[in-house]
Amino acid sequence: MNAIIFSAIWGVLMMFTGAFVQSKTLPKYLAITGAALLFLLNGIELYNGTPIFNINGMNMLAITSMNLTFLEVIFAATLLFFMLSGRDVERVGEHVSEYFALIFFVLCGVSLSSTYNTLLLLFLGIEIMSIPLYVLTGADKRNLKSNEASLKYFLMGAFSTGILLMGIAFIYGGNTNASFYIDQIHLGVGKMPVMITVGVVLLIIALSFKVSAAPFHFWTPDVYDGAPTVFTSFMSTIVKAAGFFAFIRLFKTSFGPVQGQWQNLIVFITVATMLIGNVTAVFQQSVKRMLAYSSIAQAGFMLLALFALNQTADDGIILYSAAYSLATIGIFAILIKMNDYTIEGFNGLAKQQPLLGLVATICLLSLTGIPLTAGFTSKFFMLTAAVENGHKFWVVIVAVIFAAISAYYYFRVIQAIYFKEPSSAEPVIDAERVSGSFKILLAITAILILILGIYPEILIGWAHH
Amino acid sequence: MLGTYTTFPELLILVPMLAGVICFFLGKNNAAKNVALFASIVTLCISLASLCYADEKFAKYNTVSYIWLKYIGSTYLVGLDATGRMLTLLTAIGFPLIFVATYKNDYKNSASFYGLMLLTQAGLMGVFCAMDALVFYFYWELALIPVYFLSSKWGGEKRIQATFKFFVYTFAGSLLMLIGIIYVYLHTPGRVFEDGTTSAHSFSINAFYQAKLAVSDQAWVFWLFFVAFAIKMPIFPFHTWQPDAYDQSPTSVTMVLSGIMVKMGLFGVLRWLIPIFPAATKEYAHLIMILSIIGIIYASCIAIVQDNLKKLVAYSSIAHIGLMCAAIFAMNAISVQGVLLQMFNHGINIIGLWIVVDQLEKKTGVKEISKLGGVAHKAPVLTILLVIIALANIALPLTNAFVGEFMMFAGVWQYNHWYAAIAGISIILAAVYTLNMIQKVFYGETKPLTESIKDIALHEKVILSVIVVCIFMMGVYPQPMIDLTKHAVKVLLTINQ
Amino acid sequence: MNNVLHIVWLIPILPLIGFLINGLFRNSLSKSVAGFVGSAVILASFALSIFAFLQVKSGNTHLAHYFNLINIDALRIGFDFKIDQLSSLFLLIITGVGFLIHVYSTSYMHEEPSKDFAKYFAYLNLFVFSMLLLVMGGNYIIMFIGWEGVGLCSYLLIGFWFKNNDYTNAAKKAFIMNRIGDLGFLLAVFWLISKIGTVSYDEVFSATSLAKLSTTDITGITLLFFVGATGKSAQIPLYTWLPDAMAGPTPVSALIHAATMVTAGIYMIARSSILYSMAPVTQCVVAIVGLSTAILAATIALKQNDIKKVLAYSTVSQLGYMFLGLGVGAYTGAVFHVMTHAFFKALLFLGAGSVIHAMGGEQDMRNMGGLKKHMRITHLTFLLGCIAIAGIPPFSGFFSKDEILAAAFEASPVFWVIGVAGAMMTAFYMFRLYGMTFLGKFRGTHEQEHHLHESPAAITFPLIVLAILAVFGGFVGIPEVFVHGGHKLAEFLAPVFAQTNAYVSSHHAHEALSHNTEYILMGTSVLLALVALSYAINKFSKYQKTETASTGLAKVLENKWYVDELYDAVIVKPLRSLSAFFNNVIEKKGIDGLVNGVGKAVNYGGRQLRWIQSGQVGAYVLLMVIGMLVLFIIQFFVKNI
Amino acid sequence: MNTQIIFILLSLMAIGSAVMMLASKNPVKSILWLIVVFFAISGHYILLNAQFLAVVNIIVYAGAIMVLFLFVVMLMNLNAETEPVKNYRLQFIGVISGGSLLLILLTFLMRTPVAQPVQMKVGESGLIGKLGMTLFQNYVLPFEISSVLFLSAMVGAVIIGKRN
Amino acid sequence: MDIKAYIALSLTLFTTGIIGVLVRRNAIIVFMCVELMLNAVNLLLVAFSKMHAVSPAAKASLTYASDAQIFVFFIMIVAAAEVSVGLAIIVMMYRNTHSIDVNFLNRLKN
Repeated sequence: MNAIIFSAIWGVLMMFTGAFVQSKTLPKYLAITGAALLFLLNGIELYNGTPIFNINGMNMLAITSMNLTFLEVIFAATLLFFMLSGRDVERVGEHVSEYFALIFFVLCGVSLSSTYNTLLLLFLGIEIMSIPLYVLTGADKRNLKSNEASLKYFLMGAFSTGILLMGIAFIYGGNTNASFYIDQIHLGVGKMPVMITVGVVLLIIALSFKVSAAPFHFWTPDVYDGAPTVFTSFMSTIVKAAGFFAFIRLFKTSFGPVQGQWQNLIVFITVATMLIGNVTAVFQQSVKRMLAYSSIAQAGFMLLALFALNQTADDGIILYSAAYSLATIGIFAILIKMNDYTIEGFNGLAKQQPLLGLVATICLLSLTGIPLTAGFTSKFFMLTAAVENGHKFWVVIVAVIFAAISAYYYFRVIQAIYFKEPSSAEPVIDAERVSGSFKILLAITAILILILGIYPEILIGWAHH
Repeated sequence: MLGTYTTFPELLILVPMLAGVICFFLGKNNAAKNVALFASIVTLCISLASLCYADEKFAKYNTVSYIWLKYIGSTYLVGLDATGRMLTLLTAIGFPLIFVATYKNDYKNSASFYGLMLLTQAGLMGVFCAMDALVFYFYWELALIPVYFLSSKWGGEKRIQATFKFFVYTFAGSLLMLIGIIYVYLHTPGRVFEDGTTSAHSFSINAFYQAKLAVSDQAWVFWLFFVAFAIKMPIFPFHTWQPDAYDQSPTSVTMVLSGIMVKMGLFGVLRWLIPIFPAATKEYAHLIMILSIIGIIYASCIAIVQDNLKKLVAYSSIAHIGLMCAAIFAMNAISVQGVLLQMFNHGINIIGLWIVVDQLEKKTGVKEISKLGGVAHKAPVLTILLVIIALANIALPLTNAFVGEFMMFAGVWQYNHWYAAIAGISIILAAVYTLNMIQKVFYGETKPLTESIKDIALHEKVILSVIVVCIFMMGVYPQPMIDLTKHAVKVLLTINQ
Repeated sequence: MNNVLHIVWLIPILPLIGFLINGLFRNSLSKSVAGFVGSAVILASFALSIFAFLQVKSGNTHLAHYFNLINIDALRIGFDFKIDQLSSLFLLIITGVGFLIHVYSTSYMHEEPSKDFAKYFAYLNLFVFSMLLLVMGGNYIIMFIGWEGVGLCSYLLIGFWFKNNDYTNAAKKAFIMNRIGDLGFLLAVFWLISKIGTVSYDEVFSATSLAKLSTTDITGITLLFFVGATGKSAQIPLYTWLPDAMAGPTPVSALIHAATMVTAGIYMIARSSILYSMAPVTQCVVAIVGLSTAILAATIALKQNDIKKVLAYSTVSQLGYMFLGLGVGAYTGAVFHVMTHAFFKALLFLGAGSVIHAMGGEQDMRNMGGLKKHMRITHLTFLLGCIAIAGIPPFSGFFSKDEILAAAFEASPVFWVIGVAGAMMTAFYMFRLYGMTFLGKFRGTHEQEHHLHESPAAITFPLIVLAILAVFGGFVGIPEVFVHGGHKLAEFLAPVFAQTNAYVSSHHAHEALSHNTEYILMGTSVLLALVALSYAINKFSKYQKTETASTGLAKVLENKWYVDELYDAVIVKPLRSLSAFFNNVIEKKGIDGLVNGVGKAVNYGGRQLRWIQSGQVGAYVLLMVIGMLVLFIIQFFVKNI
Repeated sequence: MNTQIIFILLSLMAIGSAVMMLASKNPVKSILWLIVVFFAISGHYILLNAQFLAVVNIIVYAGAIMVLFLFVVMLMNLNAETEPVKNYRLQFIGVISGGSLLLILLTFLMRTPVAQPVQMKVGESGLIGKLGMTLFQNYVLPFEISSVLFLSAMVGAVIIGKRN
Repeated sequence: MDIKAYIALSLTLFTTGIIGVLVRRNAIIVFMCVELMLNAVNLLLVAFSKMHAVSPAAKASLTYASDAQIFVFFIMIVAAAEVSVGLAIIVMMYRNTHSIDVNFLNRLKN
């Protein structure tokens, strides 16, 4: 709960900073402070078990160590994101502190959607996450691509909101407890009532949209591609992870007991997502767009948690969020500095910037799921969870086949970084854009990836706390 | 110190790993080279020392276990048993040989090169020592990644595609194995850790051996493991990555790949596959043997028409590995013992073969057999050593490979006469391609390319002579190696009863 | 001297030491030292062999176990030597003839550079080492080690002049054909191991082991062993390598391809005589193959013009006789023929070598003639060799060949008839050779004529020794009909074949040939040989070169029945095209195509799936709605994905 | 009986004007038709005795939101001609798939065997006092949280709307 | 009235909205169609609240049936916020391209 309040407060603070302070660099440091504060306060709550202000009226929030651990991961990622890419936020446009304010509002939404206990708060949380994102996507106002992405995102987001609400309505209608609390949904015995079934399908559709699962993923590549890269980084990691967490929490709490009745849909969505994400990513020339598709592909893997829906899956989704966020933020942080976003643009990176090349490689290896990186442990937990589920084993096989395919496009970048000569005379990265502290932070990112790859129980331990 | 602070398996893994990391930070060319050589020799000494502590009563020198991931029941459990000891020895011998043999090669950015090489060694050591499925999988991949970078960075013209093919092949295979590991894991009994925590299942090898898998489950989980191992070995029809990878990798990496890394697959079958899936092993032994035997003949035939020297060696290796695979699945005392022996011998021989091929390529700049000829006039020592190694490769008596192949064939014959008879044709085919190669490369009149070549230098002579001595020693008196691994065979066969 | 059997290991080790010295220091040794070392070690071995022979003769056989080659619970194979009558006899032949040929070589190879000279002696020593292992081994594995070892040395020596591609081709052919046989040998060993778990002679031939073998087993094992023998001893179908092997230096042909290595097959079957006796089917096969080889090779030899080729085919033919002997159960006779053949064939080869030496490398008999005047010792010894091989009493060849033919008659008169026909041809082509070479007028160039000379002592000495042996060697095996108890060799070898003979006599009623029959048989064969002989001398002492190409059967014979061409068409070419098919079609297009196809499919899929992402919101929403429809359909209509 | 007739009338009005909204080429007309829909829905609310929502619906949607739309449309000076050429095939597919979605949902939802009556015209739950109590007692948290939503919307509108 | 009638009505409106999104290319109209969808949901929620109001369990809680109507209230709040942002985006787009045709937007594809 600390997270909800303080992210809102900090958002307002940042908003006012924008109005009263002219400095362009101050907002960044303020934002870093804010993220650190959130990390700290949330950590305290996780450690002590009590918040500073109790706002949990009517028990509308579910404060568990797992939820807080997830938020802790989110805040850590945000902190890292601010530190790595804060300066690039400054370059997007002139409303720097407003951007940060919006990001804090998003974090408020994230906090809500990871601790909600009623469908109303889920809805509000998702909207609070989405609306600032529509804006951030269009933040680069003079860039037509950014405009376009923003409008597409907005229209389709609004559409999916309608579907989400329809789903909630049917759940409510079919729930003889007449409640929006997610733990009070009465499913009856045997087959679910038709209204709930319809509601469940609609919810799956709407939430799949939010986590960009096929066939509701269409907005993702365009929006991720069009949005200012620094916000893409934020959207594709932190926000997406939050979406997943919300998705899984809802279905585990409310519909877990009747998983058999909707698992087919998840199987379909999972497989389709993996297929489309991985296969389409293969042909991309732009690394940014490739990462957009890769985020779809990774979503497919995260969906396995929904497929499995057990304790291991819970651990897995936290790990996966951490691993995926770390790696993607790291690779985006480097991508932003690049002069050329195509794969050829990465040619010879290792030669000119060995550390950047190495970190990018570690991030990509982690995304591929190579052991010793966090990506592996998270994939491992997901697979274990899916096998443990005991049904439809073939999904797991499909998953690993696609994981192997994913190596194809991630390794194309690695090949460019290490094994190819620069394609043009000018440097791949302007040296002045790469500061010493940036390098140190990148190194820290890489080390974190490795630590999570070798000893993932740090995180899981918190969740089990 | 040993047993209290550290143990053999730990040392075997840590020494190359640390040295590898150190290498990355060494700028100067020769520094990294020398550190790598020194570290590999130290490792060899440790490995040799561990031979003296093979007895049961030295258990504490040979196993180590730390709690690692207690929620899921994985322990960092590494240990040396008979098979592991033999293969770590091979690894420990192989690397210094390779380093010395390629000592004159100057690699661009050699610090990274040697660092990666040592990491590969650490990975290989880990694979051979791992006693926990998850640890095994970690090292399995750890051995792969550095090789990928080594080959892609320092390889031939088409290195990127070739290595990537290799990588994706093995990566896909190992992912399937990962699922298999998970599946078996979920059927293992739970365990209690020293600090009182419990986990529902366990990754330790004993737990895996105890996992009670229904026969119907074994029938398909078996294949998940097998595909991974089959790709690594590789056996027909999973082999197509290999000739390209061998051809395109820098020679020292090819030596690692063909001499040591392919043993990972065989080792995996022996250590993990067969004991965990005894029923499936029995059921599919025929099928796998048939595959292997097709592979033997097939690869031998291709080797006959191969013009690329490196690919020829690659195909010959496929044929030999196929035989080993078939022999494992014959599952009798003679064949398995033969495999264990041959794993070591094949490693030594093929490293020797690559050294010669590398010399030829370096001296002439080509690897097409048809462009060479008459080398024997110009480089008699090279020729003699090559002929010896090549003949060892085709298992001439009194060379090391003979004993192994003899036992393997004898074992396969016990399993099925026809399999052995058909596989035996490879003995003839092997002679055909080997002698063809010798004839075309070394005999006849010299050609423009071979006109001005010189004989090999002293250190190469020494290295090759060491290999040749090994070949004869192991060929005339293989009993020590048999004694080393005898116990492992018994254990394996009892588990599989 | 009882200890000599305890140091028998020295017999093979000495040549090995010679090999190592000559091999390792070939760059620094002078020719005389190399030649001396090479010959001396063999001489020492020979001396030891004599002692060993004497020991054995006095009844001390010896089984030495040195260490275990393989020792696991399921299988124990020791590094064992077995010195008994059979092996000690072979020891004598190998080291004895071997020594003579070494001496001969010191002169014959003198023109080689000293490095190659030393290499040559190294190879030769290595060969003797391998051959000794072969015969001394106490089990089939040690025999096999030697078996492959001699194959290797033969390969190395045939291809000694490796610049010439034809030579190396011949070497390769020899090795590969041997390997085919070796496979048979190995399979037989595997069969033995799988049935009785041992390979040592004593254990295999023990009654308990033999009881474990069914008739099928024995037939199978013996047939496979025989396949091995056909490879090594150049029998149909694996004989074609031997004539080609004449590419090697002539002393090599004498030692390896006439006297010793090629008789390994006979040794092996004699060693396993009990198994063969228990397998009548195999015996029949052996006899027929042997006889056919004898005839086939003899017919080819009729029309060859290369002096060494004639001798080579004659070797094949004689080996055929030996197999005939083995096939009809005359093991002693076969071994006897091995011995006498070693003498006269080595003599003939060395003689031929002397001729070639004198002719400056010329091997074509059409360019020779009239050498009688120039090379007296060579001529005389050669003539003796010819008579011996033709089977004219009382030369050695007569006794051994006659013993085989007699046994063949016992088995079937048809065998005898064909055998005698072969013997006739033998007499004919040998004297054709003799006539063309030594009689008549010299047909070579002037330079050659000028160059003609008798060879030095190092060459003539072995010739003389061998000639003596060729003439008198037969007297160790005088048949019963002439002298009662005259067959000393049979007596000596009796312990080796005791078990076999006991088995045979207990299973087949055995009726000895009457003396009269035997006389008639002998007389007939000798008479026919004489006829052929005199016809040949008559015809070829006045031989003139003609340019007309031969036709009909003669052409077929000149081309060796086109067997090489047949093999080429039936085996070599199909194998190559099969390999090419594997390489180009299955590997590249099939498997690799499939693998790359997966990659391409993914790539193609990526390219196509991209188009779904049309960039238009309307299309996206439409697809989403369709997706919703699909989900509802799955939910309501599909039970289980 | 009365209730049913009113229900049917209101429903027809709602659906009819919704379709008209779709069909109108002129955006201004579409907006007007949409306002009619909102009025019809408010009518439904009244029928259901949800008076508060009925009023809010008119004020917020018809009053505020639609006027905003209208402003924008007028600002852009859009008229019928600005609608580009239609792709009939795509539209057809759209209508078909939307229709099938409706069909499939209705088929299954109408299968419920038991009739579940809806309380018409009576009941306190929709009255403003009741709702006010609920909102400020039980729903304080979401109410406060929604301020964040508005804040972010405001900030967003500022960022996007402000000319550089 | 039976709840089925409301479901049918609401779904029809909802689907009309969807079809509108599918067939219209004017961004503003598309957005309006989304609003229509939201209204359909609102109507359904109110109907459900009144349905639950008569169920036996309703008497247990005072706020029982009000929940859904509060939800509708929040939906309106969100809709208002969305509209403000949405229209701002559309206007921005129009300022840059002088078009509000959604299919005109295809710089980002594949």
